[in-house]
Amino acid sequence: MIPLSYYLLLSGILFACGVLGFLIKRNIITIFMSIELMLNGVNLSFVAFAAQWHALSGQVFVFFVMVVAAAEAAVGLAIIIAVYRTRETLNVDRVNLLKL
Amino acid sequence: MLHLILFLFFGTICVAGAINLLAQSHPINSALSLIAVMASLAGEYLLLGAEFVAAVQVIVYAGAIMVLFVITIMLLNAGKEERTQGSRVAILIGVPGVLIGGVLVAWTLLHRPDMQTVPIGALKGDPSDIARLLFHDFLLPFEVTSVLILIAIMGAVVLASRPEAIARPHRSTPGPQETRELVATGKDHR
Amino acid sequence: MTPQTLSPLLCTIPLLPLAGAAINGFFGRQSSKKAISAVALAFCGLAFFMAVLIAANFSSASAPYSFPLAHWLRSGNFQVDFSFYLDQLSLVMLLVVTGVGFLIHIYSVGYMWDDDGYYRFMSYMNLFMFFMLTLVLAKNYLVMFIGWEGVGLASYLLIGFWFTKDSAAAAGKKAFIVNRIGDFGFLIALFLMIKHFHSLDFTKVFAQVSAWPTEVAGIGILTAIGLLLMVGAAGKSAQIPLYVWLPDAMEGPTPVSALIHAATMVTAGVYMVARSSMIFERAPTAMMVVAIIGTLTALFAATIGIAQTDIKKVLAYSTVSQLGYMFMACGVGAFSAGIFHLMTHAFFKGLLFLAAGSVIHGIGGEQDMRKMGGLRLYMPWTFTTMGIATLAIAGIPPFAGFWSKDEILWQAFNTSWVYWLIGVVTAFITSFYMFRLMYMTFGGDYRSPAVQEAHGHNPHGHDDHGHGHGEPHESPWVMLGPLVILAVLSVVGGFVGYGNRFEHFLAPVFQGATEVAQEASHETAGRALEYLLMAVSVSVAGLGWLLAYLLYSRRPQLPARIAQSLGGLYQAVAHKYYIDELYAVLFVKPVVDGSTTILWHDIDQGVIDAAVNDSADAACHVSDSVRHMQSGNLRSYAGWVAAGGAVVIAYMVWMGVR
Amino acid sequence: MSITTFIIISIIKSVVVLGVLLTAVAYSVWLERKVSAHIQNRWGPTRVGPFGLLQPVADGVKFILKEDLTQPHVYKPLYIAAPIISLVFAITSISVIPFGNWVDIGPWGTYLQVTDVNIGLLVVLGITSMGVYGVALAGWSSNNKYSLLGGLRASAQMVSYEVSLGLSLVGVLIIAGSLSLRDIVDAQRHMHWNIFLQPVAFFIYLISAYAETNRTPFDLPEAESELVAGYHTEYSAMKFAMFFMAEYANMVTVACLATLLFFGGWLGPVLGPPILQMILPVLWFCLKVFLFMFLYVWVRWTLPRFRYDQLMAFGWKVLLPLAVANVVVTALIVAWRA
Repeated sequence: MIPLSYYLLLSGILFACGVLGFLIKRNIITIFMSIELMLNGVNLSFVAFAAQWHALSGQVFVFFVMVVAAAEAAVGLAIIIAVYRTRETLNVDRVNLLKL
Repeated sequence: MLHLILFLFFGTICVAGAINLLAQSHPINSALSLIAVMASLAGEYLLLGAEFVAAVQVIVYAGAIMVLFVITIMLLNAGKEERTQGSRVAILIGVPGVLIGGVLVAWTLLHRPDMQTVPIGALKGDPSDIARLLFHDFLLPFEVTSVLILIAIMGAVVLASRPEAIARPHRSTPGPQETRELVATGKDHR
Repeated sequence: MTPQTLSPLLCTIPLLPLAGAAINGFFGRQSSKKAISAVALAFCGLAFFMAVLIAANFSSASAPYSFPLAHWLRSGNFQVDFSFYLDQLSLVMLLVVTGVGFLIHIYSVGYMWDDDGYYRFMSYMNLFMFFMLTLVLAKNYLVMFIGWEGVGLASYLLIGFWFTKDSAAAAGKKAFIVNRIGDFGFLIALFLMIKHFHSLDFTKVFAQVSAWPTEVAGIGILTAIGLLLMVGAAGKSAQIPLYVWLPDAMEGPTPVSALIHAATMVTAGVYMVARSSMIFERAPTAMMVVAIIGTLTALFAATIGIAQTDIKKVLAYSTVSQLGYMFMACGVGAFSAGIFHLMTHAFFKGLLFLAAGSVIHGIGGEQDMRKMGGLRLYMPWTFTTMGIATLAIAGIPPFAGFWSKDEILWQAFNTSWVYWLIGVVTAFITSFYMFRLMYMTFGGDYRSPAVQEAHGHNPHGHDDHGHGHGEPHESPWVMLGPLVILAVLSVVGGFVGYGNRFEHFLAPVFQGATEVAQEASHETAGRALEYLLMAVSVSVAGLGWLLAYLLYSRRPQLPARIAQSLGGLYQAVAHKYYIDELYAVLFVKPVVDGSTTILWHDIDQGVIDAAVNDSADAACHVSDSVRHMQSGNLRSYAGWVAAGGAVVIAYMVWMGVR
Repeated sequence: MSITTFIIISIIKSVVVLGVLLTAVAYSVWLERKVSAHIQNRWGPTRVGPFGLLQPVADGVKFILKEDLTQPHVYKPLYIAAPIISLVFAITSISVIPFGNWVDIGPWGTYLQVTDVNIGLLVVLGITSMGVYGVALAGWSSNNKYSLLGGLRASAQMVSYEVSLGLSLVGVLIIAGSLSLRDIVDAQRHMHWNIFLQPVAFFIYLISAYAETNRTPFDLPEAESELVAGYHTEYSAMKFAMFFMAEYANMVTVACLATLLFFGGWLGPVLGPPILQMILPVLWFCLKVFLFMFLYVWVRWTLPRFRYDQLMAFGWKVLLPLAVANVVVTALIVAWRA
């Protein structure tokens, strides 16, 4: 018997780590991975809340999140490959042609 | 007690993996640590009773998505990331923002009086029940998501396969000569 | 044939010329000139034929036809239908418009043949016919207003027909703008009617009006309506103070001047006033204003006509003054007389213009009478027909003008001898300048420089339609035919008014009105007085002729000396009393300056544009400062997002705590 | 039973199963060598022990004693981790495989199964899918073109065929109505083996399984003729042994799975005294697994190797649609029955 808030705390930590990764990592693939990390954190909170409210829909949402994550991974990695072809770099700081 | 121990075990792996993801400079290490995070998250799910979710987490996330990542890293032969100072904003505004937000959330979570406690295997996510939910109550979202997947597949194919890839072989994804190139340039990925 | 079978013709009559206009306008460019003229003439003539058909079985006794074509406006109990209406008055107008119009169409075939815009011209003419017929056959004021505006449009198009000429374009604009002023009054009159009668239908309005008492005090709705209508009429029929556009309108081709600016359109005002006789009869003040304006215009324009040297200008001013006559008639309640004069005037003035056109055509586009002379030898037919017309307009019996003008003068005398006096003086001046025109044009011998320079091409011609030539020549028969027909009409046309037959024919239309005026007229003064006045006017006309003969046939050098002796006065007359300049100073300049300085520079540039530009600049500056956030650096964006998320979380936590 | 006994029994079971498994692995190598030798009309190992039965021991000794080369240009952490990963996952997947029915050992009774998870099938799939990393990382960290190509091929091939493998099992699951391997086996009583109910699914499974385990005709990751030895080109000694064992362990697992899912697991004629009744199911099970192992070898030395594009095209354009169709048909039939 442990308080649910622990799980939520864990998911929060994971999410924060994901955001931090997004902020401090330069490699676009790593950044992408930190997005996945955030998604996982959210999934954990989903499951935890499902346990709190005894509603399975929380776990069902996890599946949807996973599906979206898979789709996103496919498209995102394809984009990364395309970007690498044109820019020949994976460093997001070098992929900023919008800049003045 | 056992619950707390297991939770802490998996949780530690999770956090360690997450931090390692940030700490590692080589994407492949980040990827592996992320796999570790996901696997241990599956353990957390099991603790919460969502065994089906746990299994799918391992199969889909660890087994499929992360494989995609690893393959991509191998293909693009991503080396150590260079420490460019691209964005002051991210460091000066973003990081503090994240920390503040995290601290606030943690504070709220820990100071909620009505936060209930859960036993081990709190809510048993039996596959049949989940399937019933998925194919009755959430049928429409399910179908929509399938369409989303389809679109994603097409988008990925269109994006990743380019006609001029033949014209510039060293930029194209598949093909033996390309891989040779990859490995030739792949002398220094540490 | 019964009204049921005939009344449908009412809508076909206007629509036929419209069809012709459409066909010529859309397909004329490709088709041959023969086809164009065939179409134009066919549709116009068909309309005329139908008009005759209707007239054949329409007596003074027969009830008005009316044919509702379609519903138009409906709001509450107020309703306007697109319907046509024919009574004796509109029948007369119908015949005049279609008849004279048809003749002038034939004439223009010959006159405009060599012009490049031939199909355009014919299409415009047909269009004008359509609108004019709509105006004439309207059953309510709104449909009438459509025709009213339409003829304005057609006249604008035709005055500016040679739009490459600045003067023509300017004249077209002037006509349009001046007409706007009049239309403005007309519109307000319509609004007043809607307000007070809740209808624009002639019969309904007049039915209500007949119940109203006569506004003796001179102040009231009917007076207001009447005056406003008169403003409109003054604009369309070139009365003081809005007559200025008509002389300039002579920039258009001569058939246009004949059809629009002499025979038909300019008389629309008279027709409208006559149509509204019911209203005017119950607004004596409005009547008086109409009479005074008409009288003054008649005299004023006639005096200007004396000193003009451009043949068409002379005719234009005489038109103005003749219209003045008609308004005088309406003003003294002799509506039938006014309409009568309208008809005869259509005949002889149309004839005059056509003949003048024939002259201009014959000597290669020259319009200055001082360069003419002796043309009777070159173009005898034109000379005779024009002479007949001159006699008619001068009021020499038994020609048409005599009957109508005399009728008007007699009615005017019955109302007040002042009108009669001025009328007679005008008659004298009229005959003088008309015969002056005749002598300068046809008398003496040919004075054109074109002959001296041995048949050289004549460059400066107003109607430069293809060929200028030195040797004057008679016009082709396609032009002379209408001249002859109109000449015959101007001879015999007056006899329809013999013994007030014309008046009785129109009686059913004006009975509501005339009953007020008539009880004064015939009984008070006997026949003797009438004959006396008749003799006076005839003798005055004769005097005018004599004077003109003396000055311009016997002693051609005399006028110049007289002009010098008169000096300033002559100059004033020659320059049309500087009216145009006066208007330019009084109205045009203030408007132009005001709109330039205030509206344009101050308001438009200073306020509106400034607002737009300043806001644009502000946006530009703001975004220029904000733009740097859009560094294109993914991580920076992420940083902003994270910060925003932190703010949101903080807010929510705070709300939760509170 | 108390937590301690639970733990004890679990440990015992694990150790036993591990031992059995490793022995099986070792002797499947021996089996392969023998069979292939006879297929090629040779004798195969004969020297060490009778019929060369001790050959695996000799091999093990050799592997252990050999020098463990580590090329300087490899990426060490992963180079070392890769074989461990693949072996660990290969062995772990056996943990949920039931070998037999309930047995009573003195006071205690237990299932012949390390742990009975009610989503056992998914667990197996998940663990095998994790096995990809070993191969991929090995190929990448060796920093050698052959290894890289081998790793790429292996991972791509395994990921692709995993899809049709999983889909082929869905039909079985629909019929059994459970994810627990034990229930699935129980659902096949009275000779209602899924091989009869789901022949298509079985063949899809078989083919995909061969591809999953990188066995001929799908052994492109280690296509000697083109890639030397594929992802384990740079490996030697114990590391190589790990890959080797992992491969055979996977084969065993897949064979067990096939037995459980399609051939009624331990089901078979059971008779005789209680002891025999306890032994027989295990015997049946082992027999069936042995058949599958034999089939593996047989196929390996019979069929030629595919070309890579053929492999991919076959997987995506033939097997996958077939599996989906099978799922749909099965679902329709079951729904129609109900």
